[in-house]
Amino acid sequence: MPALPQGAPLSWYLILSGILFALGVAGFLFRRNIITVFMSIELMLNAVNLSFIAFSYKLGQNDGHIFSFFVMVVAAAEAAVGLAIILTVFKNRQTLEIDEVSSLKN
Amino acid sequence: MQLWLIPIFPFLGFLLNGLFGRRLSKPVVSMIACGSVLLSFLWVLKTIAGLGAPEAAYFEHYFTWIQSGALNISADFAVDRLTEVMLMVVTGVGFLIHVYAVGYMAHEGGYYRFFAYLNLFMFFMLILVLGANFLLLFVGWEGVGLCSYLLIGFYFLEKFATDAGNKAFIVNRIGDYGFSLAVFLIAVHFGTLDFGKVFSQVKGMPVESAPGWITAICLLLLVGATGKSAQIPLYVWLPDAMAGPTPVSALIHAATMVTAGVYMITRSSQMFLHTPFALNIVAIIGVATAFFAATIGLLQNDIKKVFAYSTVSQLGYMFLGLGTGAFSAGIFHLMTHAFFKALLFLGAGSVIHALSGEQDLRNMGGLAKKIPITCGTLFCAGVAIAGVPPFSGFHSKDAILGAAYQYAPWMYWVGVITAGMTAFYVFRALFLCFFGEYRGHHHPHESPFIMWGPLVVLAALSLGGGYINVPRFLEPMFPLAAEGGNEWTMYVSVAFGLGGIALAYLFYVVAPSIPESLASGLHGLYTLVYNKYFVDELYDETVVKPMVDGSRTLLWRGADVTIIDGAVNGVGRTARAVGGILKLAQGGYIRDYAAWVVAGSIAVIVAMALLGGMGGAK
Amino acid sequence: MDAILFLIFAAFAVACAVNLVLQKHPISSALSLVGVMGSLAVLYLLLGGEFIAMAQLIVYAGAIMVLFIFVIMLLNAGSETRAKRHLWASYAGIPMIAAMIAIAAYIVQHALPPTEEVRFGAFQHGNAYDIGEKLFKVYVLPFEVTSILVLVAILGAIVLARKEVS
Amino acid sequence: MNFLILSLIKAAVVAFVLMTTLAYLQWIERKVIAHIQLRVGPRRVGPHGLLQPLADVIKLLTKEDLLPSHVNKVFYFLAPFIAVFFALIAISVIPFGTEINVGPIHTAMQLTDLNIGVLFILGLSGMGVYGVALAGWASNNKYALLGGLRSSAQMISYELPMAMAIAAPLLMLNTLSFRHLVDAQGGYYFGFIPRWTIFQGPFPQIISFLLFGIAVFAETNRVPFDLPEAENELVAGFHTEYSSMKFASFFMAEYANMVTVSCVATLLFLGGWQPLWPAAYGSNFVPTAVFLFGAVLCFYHGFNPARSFDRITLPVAGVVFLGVAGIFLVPIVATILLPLFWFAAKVGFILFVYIWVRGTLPRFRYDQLMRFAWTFMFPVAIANLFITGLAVALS
Repeated sequence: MPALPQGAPLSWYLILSGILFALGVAGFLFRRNIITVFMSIELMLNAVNLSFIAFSYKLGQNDGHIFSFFVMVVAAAEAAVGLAIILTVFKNRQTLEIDEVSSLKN
Repeated sequence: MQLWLIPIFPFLGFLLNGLFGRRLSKPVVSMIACGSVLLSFLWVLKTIAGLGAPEAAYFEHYFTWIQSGALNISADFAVDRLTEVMLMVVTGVGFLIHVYAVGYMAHEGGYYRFFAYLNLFMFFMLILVLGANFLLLFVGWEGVGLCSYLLIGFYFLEKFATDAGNKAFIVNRIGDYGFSLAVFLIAVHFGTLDFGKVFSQVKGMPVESAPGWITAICLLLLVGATGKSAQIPLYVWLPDAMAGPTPVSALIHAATMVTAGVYMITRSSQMFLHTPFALNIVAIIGVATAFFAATIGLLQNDIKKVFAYSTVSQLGYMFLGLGTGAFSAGIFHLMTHAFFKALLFLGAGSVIHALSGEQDLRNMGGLAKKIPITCGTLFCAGVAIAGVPPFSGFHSKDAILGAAYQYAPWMYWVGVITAGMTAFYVFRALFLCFFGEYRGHHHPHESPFIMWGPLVVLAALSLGGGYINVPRFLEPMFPLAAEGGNEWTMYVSVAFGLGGIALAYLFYVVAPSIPESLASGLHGLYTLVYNKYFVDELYDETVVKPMVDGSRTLLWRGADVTIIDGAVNGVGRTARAVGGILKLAQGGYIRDYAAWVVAGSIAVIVAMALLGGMGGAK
Repeated sequence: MDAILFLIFAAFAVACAVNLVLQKHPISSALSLVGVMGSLAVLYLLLGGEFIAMAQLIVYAGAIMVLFIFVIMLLNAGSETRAKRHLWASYAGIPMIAAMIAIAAYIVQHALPPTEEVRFGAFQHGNAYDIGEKLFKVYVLPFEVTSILVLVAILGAIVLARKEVS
Repeated sequence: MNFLILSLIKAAVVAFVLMTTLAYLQWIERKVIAHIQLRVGPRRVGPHGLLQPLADVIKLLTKEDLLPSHVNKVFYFLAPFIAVFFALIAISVIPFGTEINVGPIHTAMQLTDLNIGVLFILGLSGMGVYGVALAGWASNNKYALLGGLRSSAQMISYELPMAMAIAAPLLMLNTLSFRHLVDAQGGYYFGFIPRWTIFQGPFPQIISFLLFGIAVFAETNRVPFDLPEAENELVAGFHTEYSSMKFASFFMAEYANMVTVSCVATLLFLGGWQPLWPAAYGSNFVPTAVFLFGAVLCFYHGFNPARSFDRITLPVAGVVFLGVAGIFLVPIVATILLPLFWFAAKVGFILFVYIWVRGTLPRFRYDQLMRFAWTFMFPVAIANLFITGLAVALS
């Protein structure tokens, strides 16, 4: 086994972010509870933020931090609206099953 | 130094009056409007006191506005000597006119709307003056255009007002189009829009081998300037602009906005100095406009029209000054003109106010005794504009004419004749208005103090303003031309001025019969000039009608109906057809859609990887 | 040292994320998401983004996730039932995700070979001062726009969630 | 290694002191409330009930730890830990005094000086919600659930004004490290008005101090904002189902939060360990004077005692006080102890106000609470922040 490097290579961070993103996608695909699906989206956003930060470390400038900051703000807004929508859906259909909410069909 | 405070005060005034004005009482509205302008005037004073007479431009950076590739435009303000002069004129005269307007508009509807627009105008004008790059200048430029449109059409119930507004707006569009092209060219060739950077680059170039595109830029800038400053061929909107309330005519269409073109050309003097050709064009346009407009002004019967054409002609003088390389003289005349022309308009407004709306000179006369203060102040303005020494107009006009003589004697002579005509028509108007018998049927009454107060201040300024030696003040930026020691040019121009006054006195006070006989004698010429050389009709025939017809037949029936509508409908049909097929893929299950998205994104990633998106970070 | 820290928290993050996907009950998922966010905050610190790490804690973990948990508790959402129908997503999902991770990993490895190591403190522009400089000098316009967006979002949320007054 | 050992020692000291403080804070609270309500309070265990906290601890440890059958086990166990964890970890960035030299070692009276300490505290206070919310949810009991809901809603709502109230002084002192915050508040106007944030120009932060005070009352679920545990509506709120040590840990978390926010308030607004007036006017002798007074008091009551054992206990206490008073006169030790004294004094004052308010004010109704947060505190906080920013920008 090779000696552990002093600091983790940058690529590890990016791969980690990729894995997290993929897991978020998985959550979106396999979970049927709207709230969980929504949380998977948040997970994806987090993964993207991680890659932003990692890249801004590589480029040595903090624009990436600004971007992820904006992502956070937008995520907050999105959470507010999304949860409000979920509340309304629940009020009208008494269910959080995402498959039940399929009246778009045809 | 907090330069941003200067424009922000009027803007706050605009917001307050514009949003809540309807609920506020008139005193509060006028308090807000005048107070905001006064505040920015005081802040200007503080700024200038702090800066003194800066050798280099004092610069303030606020934030990056546009950043695309190499082009980086930021919101910066800068103050140098030129800006200081402009700031003083704009805020100072602007404040006086605001105060005057409180009295003038007292009985008008839409009181708060008027003052909101006026404050907005001040805001944009200050942006225009303070902006440290061409884009900010352009923002102010368009903003003042907008306000001018709004204020010309202030009485939007009358058709002529709205028409005049549209005319001003459309004619200005032509000029602004040229200006924007110039800005694009500058951005392309210099890679920046900051005055400092651009002009330092230009300075680097040798004058004789300056590339052609500099000339192009200058000519396009000139197009913009002719539009905004009402020069040939785009002057036609200004006389109609008199449809707006008189304070507007004074503030926007005499003192400040119309001089924006002069300011802009002066600002980019570095560039113009590199193209003698463009400079020559400026001079020619200037002198031509001055003469041409003056001739029209001779025969107008609407007091405001007279002063409007006089404004055009005086702006022509300024352009003549710029064109002959005497930029400081041009700015000097800009300032003095701001004083006496604002005074003329406000005085005219006071007369109209006194006659409750009468504007026709033929229905005036003998008002000297009825409204003495207005009369006195107006005559101060008259002697100032006629170039009678030692009043303000004399100094600035003399500076310009002196430069003109060194540049090209014929321009000087035309200018001198124009000066004579100027004196003539101004005093014609004054004599018709104040001397002889009262021909109207209203009951004239002197205006309230709040109106004649500003008049008196302006009168003092237009009498003594000539001793503010602007050219000396601006010398570090625009070195004075060598003092060509020929005093006779001065004497000649003065002689012409006095001659014009005397002639007017002879025609309209001593022997009023002469004008009629002359008119009947030179009937053709008279009608030609009286109808402003039929320029409007000419433009209608050559430009407007073809455009309207063309767009109606070709664009509407031809292009719009067949091509565009056809395309739209076709797209719609196709979309429905395709959608019919795609509908089958719509299960209505969000997770399915998500899966599709994932598949697509994977495909995209792979494609990018194969197309060599890899290893980019090496 | 840095590498060990990274490994610990990366492992924790991945574990939490997996848990998020596997848990049947939303509140468990929510808490595991909080775990992910916390460990990500630590990773941000390692990358020198101290301000953003704290923002992550305050905004994400402290506000957004609390909102989630609040809603879950409010709706008293139970755990999921067995799926009635199986969409093709459930079958195609696994391979697609595997492919995604594989491609991402491959490209990253190819693009940046693991030569340079991330050292704590090597990146110095992550403190509040520098972020503020950037945010209010360069990105001031986006910042304002975002604030407007948030305002709109608040209004929308209120309109959506308020009781129907009839 | 040296660093590691040092940190361990410091951590041990801080933990010990904190725990004792928490235990005795509760004793003090009971005493003060009792006197406000004209009672005597605990006095059976030890002189003046001084050993009461110990007894309580033993009681809580030895009680049976009930585990209701219907709870969600994992979260039921997790919740108290989360609560205590985030409550205790916050203390690690709080500085108690200046840098000191103990023999060769030069160190700060602080576990660690983050340059974003304030943000750290904010983040933790945000995380504190989870303990309560989870406890409420996991107990699977409608009272507990309501309590949890209330507390999470209330904490989210009051975090905003709190954050803004914190932001205002930061604008003026323009740092995020507590140590620099305190340093920035050193010095005096006209030689005697301390330059604390609540007095400091350009815009004294009294408003934000009050806002912060109110907000933290809600953040720590204290009266008058203690709706999550409003016993007359919700039995005991989110910790209805908890007993013995788990219950105790919630209790501990609440008091730890109180201490933390009091420290934060002191550091942000009251100038940390900066004395109330300059040493030139003899502020260094205040602690000596205070303890001397205490000693005199003890001796007086000792020589004409109210109860039999006072004859022994009080003089002993008096001697102790005398000793402490003496210690404050030893120059080397004094340099270390003086800042501590001032810090402790201010924190103690704020804690006393806490208890005082609890003894005085009634509880809000829930809608009142929310309306207060959103329609009063929030706008005021924004306005205050705006004015401060303007003042700072223009000065």
